[in-house]
Amino acid sequence: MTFFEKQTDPTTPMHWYGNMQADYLYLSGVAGDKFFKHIIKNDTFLATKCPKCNKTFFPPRIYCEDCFLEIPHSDWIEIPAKGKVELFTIATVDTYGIKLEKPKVVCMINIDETDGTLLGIIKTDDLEEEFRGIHVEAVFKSKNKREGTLKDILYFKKIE
Amino acid sequence: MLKETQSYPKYAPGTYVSNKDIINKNITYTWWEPEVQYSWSLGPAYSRFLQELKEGRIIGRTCKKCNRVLIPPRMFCEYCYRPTDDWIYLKDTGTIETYSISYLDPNAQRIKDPILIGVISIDGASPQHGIMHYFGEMKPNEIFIGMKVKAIWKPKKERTGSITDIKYFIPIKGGEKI
Amino acid sequence: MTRKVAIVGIGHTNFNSITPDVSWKEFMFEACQRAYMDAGINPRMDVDSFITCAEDFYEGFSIFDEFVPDQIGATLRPCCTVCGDGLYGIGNAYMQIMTGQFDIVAVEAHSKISDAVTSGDIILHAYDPLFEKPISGPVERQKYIGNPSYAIESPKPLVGKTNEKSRIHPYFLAGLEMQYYLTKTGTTEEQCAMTVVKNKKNAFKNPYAKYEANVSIDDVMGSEYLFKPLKKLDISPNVDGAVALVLASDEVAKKLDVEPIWLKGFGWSSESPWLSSRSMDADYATMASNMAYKMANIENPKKEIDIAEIDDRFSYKELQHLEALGLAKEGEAAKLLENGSLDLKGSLPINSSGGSLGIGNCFEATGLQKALEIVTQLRGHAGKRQVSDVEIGIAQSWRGIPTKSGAVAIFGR
Amino acid sequence: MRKVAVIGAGMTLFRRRLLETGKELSFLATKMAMEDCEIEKKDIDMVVMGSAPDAFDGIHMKGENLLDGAAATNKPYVRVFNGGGTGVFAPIAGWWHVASGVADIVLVVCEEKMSSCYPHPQTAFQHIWDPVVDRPLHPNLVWLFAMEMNRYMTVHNIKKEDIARVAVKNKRNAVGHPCAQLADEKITVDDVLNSEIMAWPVQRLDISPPSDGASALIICSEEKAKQFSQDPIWIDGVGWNIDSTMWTNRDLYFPRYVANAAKMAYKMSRIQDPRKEIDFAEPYDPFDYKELHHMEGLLLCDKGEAPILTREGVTQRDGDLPICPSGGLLGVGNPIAATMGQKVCELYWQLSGKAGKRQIPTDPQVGVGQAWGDIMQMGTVIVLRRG
Repeated sequence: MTFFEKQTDPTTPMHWYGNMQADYLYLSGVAGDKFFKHIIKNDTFLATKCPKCNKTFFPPRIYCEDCFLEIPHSDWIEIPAKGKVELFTIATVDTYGIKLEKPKVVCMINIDETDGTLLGIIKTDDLEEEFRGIHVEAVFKSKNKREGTLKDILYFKKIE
Repeated sequence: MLKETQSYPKYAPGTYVSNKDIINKNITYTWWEPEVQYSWSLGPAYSRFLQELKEGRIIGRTCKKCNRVLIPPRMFCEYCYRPTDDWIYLKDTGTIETYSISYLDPNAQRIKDPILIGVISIDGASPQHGIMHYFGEMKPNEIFIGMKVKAIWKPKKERTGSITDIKYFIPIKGGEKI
Repeated sequence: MTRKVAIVGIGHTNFNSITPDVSWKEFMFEACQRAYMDAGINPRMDVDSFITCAEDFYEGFSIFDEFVPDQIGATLRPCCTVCGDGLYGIGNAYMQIMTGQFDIVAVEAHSKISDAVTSGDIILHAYDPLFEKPISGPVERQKYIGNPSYAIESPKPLVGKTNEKSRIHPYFLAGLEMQYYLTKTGTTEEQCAMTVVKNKKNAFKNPYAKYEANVSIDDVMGSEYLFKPLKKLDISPNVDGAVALVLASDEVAKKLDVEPIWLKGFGWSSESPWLSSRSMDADYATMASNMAYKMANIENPKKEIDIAEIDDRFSYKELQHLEALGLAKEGEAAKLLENGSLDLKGSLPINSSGGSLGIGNCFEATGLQKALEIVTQLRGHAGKRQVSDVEIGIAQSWRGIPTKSGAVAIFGR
Repeated sequence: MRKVAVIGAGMTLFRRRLLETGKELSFLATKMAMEDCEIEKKDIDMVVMGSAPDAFDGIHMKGENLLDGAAATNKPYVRVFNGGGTGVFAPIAGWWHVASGVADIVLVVCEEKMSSCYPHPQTAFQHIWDPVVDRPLHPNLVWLFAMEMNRYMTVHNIKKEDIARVAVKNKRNAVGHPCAQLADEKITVDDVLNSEIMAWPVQRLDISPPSDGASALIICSEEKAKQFSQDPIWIDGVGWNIDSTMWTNRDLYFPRYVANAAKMAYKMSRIQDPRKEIDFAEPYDPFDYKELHHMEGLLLCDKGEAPILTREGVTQRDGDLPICPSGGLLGVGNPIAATMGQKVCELYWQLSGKAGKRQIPTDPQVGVGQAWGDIMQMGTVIVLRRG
């Protein structure tokens, strides 16, 4: 300790409680707005294709981050809301480190016909299963309840 | 919605979204409420400062090298870059260094009865060393820079060890003993 | 490039899981004061520029930069915040000195993560708000809904809440990445556990490492799966600690009464923030190290580097980074670990300090903790854990979940 | 030390709320800057991001989240931050990347998306205060400015009309700016004086609006400047300085930190008499009195003299010392860090004659840009020179 005095009574150190609470409203952005408006009405996804490097971006963007070109409206494509599970993990704790009531299978899904992936939760009771390589599809909320966020996808389920 | 080019160079666009667009859901958005809470350790200086406030006293710290009396107290002197030396009790009176008459509440909502707020240099501390606090028992048109003020403390039972243990500062009338 | 840059002062606080007796200010003062005393300089006169590495949400302030200058001696002096790991601070200090306008620059980084009660939620806050965050759980908080003044109240933190509203801990991403690494390289979970055993044992020899433990592979393997295949003991626990380093140009360093340790090269790089378009490998470390090797004229890192401190915030990360840095061939890091090459007495000691697994995860200070260990080793002051004949050492750090950014610094005598 | 040039600049529209995400805004500004000097992503060696509090965008470590929009994928990328000072500090960080010889071409991007913080960015400002001695009083950001303004007005005996003139000048100057949020050709001093009182002496039109926006700047070494530009503008001096955290222990009437930063920058660019040698300036003007305060801090006039110069018209675009010819923050908008667009990009546009309707008629050679940040604490100064 580099000071001339220290606290010696263990009851004297104090703490001050506070927060940085605020609410956030994230606009979807130009690409996101088009995507989320699409999934309100459809059970499919949208992706964008870079005209130069031909990479298909999912989630869609208005620019290619590698070539740094703007992606024109003509290069948007509709794709099925399906994919292959590339990786998965079984999450058992919440942000406080407390056990979740039910573990969740979080997976990284390679969306069909694109070079992109999406995080998703697989609904299953069998946690011992090998999820890698299985095909899954998105299960959406009923159309009248969709709001245009990722929450419109309830979970992913295995396609037999 | 793109802005037409007005002069060289061609400026980048942007798409304006109004509050109405959001309320009418013309635009999609994602809502998120993070959970960000803290319990800062206060260390010796602030711990003692708050404990003394609970007792109805204001305490400062001295630096022998630059001969300053510091309020709020701290364990080190930022000018000399050395530990500070001693605790010293200060008076609960002072002078208004600057002030504002606020018609805004903390959430930027408008209010009718303004909040009087300012910086008070505390008597006994070095010149212009003070704290921010409220003023009370005076009208907005009475306040001025240089006014002598004194602290009004909350009743002892209500004090919790916080800067709000001082209710506010009120003017010292002419002739009144400090 | 005619100038050279040396580390001329090091200082650090005690590392501990909680530090209730000091505020963040006193904590930083302690580390900086020690570094200045080590270099034999007066910060108010001699230091030309100050850099702090910090992120607002870890500290609990919208603008943390405000609360920095007093305790590091920077009042009315040039001072800035670099939002990055401590090694980014070293990089920027190096560049400032190389401009010729600055002679001595101080870099500070700290973790006072015990102040952040909801550190899990804070890390989650770094995920992409549109395509990543929402999958972790509900968007609403429980307590504050409908209360407009919540933002200014200071309630006691909520701990131990009900479960239906809880959000998944953000470290799930490490679970995914670990699965990728194990599958790709054929490394086993046991081999990852060996990293934990090694680092926690090394930590016994380091007086400031507080997560030392005499664990066995079975202990690690027996700890519960939090994010399968990632287990509880594979994860470095949070720790508080502050580290400060003083850098100087060669002309000035020669005048000071310390043995200069030269910063021979450094590099840093970032991959895409999109989970969907980045690699699951540690390409950022490869790119950063290539830049650093080039600057330090290192052609064969395996032969030329004597000691390394590598980011090991998750056990598999040490092995993954080792391969990314070119210190092991792809898939062979685990073999080196098994044959003892990475031990204190091995051919390339890794994380002699105990690393993040042995010291704790000190967030943005991780890089400086790594640099601190390399400098201590190169000076020959590492005591029981001193590695013999060290000439060149490398420190590497990563910015943590969910980023793909990292930096590398190479030091030499 | 290597010479450092500015060869391209870009800036998006500034508005209270923009649909684009932070990444997309960064992309748009970067794209404009790249097209300005015809360089591509592969030419860029390193990227510097400047962005103010994470609490606005609502993304922890937001620098990491923004990087793909700033052309930084697979490149060395760093974010620097010192509150409101970031707008000028990010190009300073870019300067040391190039001046040190580590990089040849550096892209500097500044982004701010304040509208994400709902319902008002004000919420984020509640957390800039000291948690122990300030936050329990539930302070509002405007209080801080009101107290500083009051102190400044009282010490120099300045009338509110003289301060209101700054708001009028800047909002009128902004008329020619394609990105401007609050340009107003017809605004008068009376409009400002009659606007709603927020926290006396601050009134509604004394304040610049919160905005979303981004700006970008491309800076490079001397050799590269010759390759990519016919008319590079040189970064001649930089300075930054921070004052003590304890703002209640300081006299707020004069920004000594800005003066220190200015002295550092002037020394580097060998300016001995700033009043004579500097042709125009872009001091930081989030509030109208701040422009005056900072003119004094930049040593462009004596203490207390700035309101007089403003009253006499010296600081108009066609005056002897044009101040904020861009329209400043008061006219164009205040997306904290992205104000690099007015404070540094504008210097480049003015010095290279690309400012269009906003062009200063007197053919300026030297311009100074300045930003201010933290809690009345941080001064960042940059000097740009032509030829």
